[in-house]
Amino acid sequence: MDLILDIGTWISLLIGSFFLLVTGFGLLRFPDLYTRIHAGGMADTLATAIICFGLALQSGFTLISVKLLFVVIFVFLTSPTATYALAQAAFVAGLKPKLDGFEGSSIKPATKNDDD
Amino acid sequence: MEEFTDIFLMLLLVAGSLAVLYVRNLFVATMLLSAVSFLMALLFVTLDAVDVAFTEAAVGAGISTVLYLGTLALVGSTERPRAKLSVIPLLLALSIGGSLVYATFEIPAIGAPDTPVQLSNLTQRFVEVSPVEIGIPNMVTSVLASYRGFDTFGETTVVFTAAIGVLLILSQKHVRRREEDEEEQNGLKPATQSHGQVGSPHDLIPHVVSKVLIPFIFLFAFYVQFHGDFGPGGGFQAGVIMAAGFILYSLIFGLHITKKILPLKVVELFLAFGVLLYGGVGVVSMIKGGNFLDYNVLSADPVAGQHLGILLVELGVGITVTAAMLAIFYGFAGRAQGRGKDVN
Amino acid sequence: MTIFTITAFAILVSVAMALARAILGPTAYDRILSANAIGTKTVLLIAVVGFMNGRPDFLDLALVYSLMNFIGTIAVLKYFKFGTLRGGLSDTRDKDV
Amino acid sequence: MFFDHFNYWIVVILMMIGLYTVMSRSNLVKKMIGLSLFQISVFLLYISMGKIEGGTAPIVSNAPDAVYSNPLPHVLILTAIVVGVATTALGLALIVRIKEAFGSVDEEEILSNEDNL
Repeated sequence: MDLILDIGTWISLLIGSFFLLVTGFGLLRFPDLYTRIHAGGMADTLATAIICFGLALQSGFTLISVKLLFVVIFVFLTSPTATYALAQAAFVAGLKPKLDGFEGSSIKPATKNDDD
Repeated sequence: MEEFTDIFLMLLLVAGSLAVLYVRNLFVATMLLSAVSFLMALLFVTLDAVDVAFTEAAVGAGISTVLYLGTLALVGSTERPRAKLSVIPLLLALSIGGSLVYATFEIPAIGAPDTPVQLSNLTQRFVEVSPVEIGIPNMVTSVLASYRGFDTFGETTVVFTAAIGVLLILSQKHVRRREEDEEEQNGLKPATQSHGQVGSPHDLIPHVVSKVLIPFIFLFAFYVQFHGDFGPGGGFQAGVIMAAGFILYSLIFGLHITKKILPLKVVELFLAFGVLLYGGVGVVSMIKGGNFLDYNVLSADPVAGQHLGILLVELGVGITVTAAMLAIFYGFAGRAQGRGKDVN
Repeated sequence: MTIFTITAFAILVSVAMALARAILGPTAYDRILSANAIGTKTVLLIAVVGFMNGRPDFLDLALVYSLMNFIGTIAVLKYFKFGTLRGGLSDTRDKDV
Repeated sequence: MFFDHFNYWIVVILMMIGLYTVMSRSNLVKKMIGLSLFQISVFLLYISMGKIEGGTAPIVSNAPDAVYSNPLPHVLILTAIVVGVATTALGLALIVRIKEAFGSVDEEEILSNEDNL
């Protein structure tokens, strides 16, 4: 039984580490803010959930697992909210997404009328 | 592996600090300072100082960032570029740093068990006797609230005084300078810039998420306050987290509504009440025949007395810190002129 | 070499990448994003280091981190949108007064 | 060993960065940021001193032969952090008042403005 749990921890932590590296790489290599938000907001949250699951396998049904669950719920709620608000603020402020082949295209940031 | 983590984190720390020094935009410097603070707190965790990491995370990355932003909102975020090179400060800093590095070779190595710090009688007392004498597992809390209770009382008073000072400085009436009035009359600087995109329906998500989170933040603050005897936590941390909950509420729903829930007068009352509670415990212990802040006499059983004393003292600290942080935040946020119709 | 060590290493590398983005980041929004990302990774690193040292009962810290990270990001965004920390995130006068 | 004093060197480097920021930058907010960096370096110095090899956090654990790091530096720094943010707030409040009174937060600009008056 312990072996199965250990293997589960190994697998989930490795997958989580992979996603974390993807996050870092994405933050560094993606061309503009809106694509980087995907790396920073989505992969991070997924990696948190997977890694915390792997750690919870090690601790079993204790207070530690409950706290891990709280961490996951907290990150699951706050991280996407923060990145969403960030993207919205950037868009409203007039930061244009980089669109391949559409330099100076008709896509404009939201104006007053669009919002009300 | 642990050494590797430490060294890696410290190199990141130095890189972050250098970036803080070199960027010209003060807003960027604030963001980097918050990242540096996060890294610092991580380093504290690897150095076994969980309580300190707790505080640093709550204070350095949360409250202090908000304070700097509040200041930048009032004074502007661009730093004037400098013409002349500052050679003398660089030389001075380098020479001081050089002599300090030379001095470090005389210090015992990190983590050696036979350094004066570890061999001192105080350390042995704190580590070996305190779990029996005070009866709580968290040595940091027992040293903070019991052995060094007098010192902590002083620190609490400093926080109290600083909050009073900020309120005094920032609640003065804003005397407008002549140039400002002239600029406004000439139409150079309109009093309220209309920014348009205020209050879009897209703000609904932060609203709802914060509404869900805020009760849990308060609950967590109480947990940190009363669990501080057994795990990392205590009055200072709980106070900062509590204040952070109110600050989040204020950021999302507006200062005017927060002030309706918790008026400045009430905050000031709490500010004084916390210090009074701390001092009151000391006075009661004196009346009961002990020394100032000697909790042994508070109850028939010395250990139970210590428990009671630490609980009350930590509560006093928590209340003072909450009120102080909130008073400081009210001071900064309330002074803002802002732009757009959002400012109520 | 345990799995916790490998994970901690991966987290550290990705923190370094995020810090690089924070230092390079052309717009201020990039810097906010990377500060936020560093915060999330810190939460994970605390959890993993706790298990690595065999004392995993300090997860309260991780909770504080994620909370403060959120508040910091919201404050920054508000500062950016309105240039002040005073009012609400949106116009709440009509509904609540 | 090379890494025996590594923490202290980092402390010195951070301190130098903070000191240099305070001395060389004329913007008052930047000076406060420099002071914060300086403060952080002092925190690290104290916490490094309390660390013991193979030790664990000073909270009684179930392990019988646990070695605990020194709790005293932790207590000192814990209070110092909170006091530090309170005093930083006081400094920032003064900067806000300076901006309102002189119209600038740049040291040299304020000095030259005073000369003109």
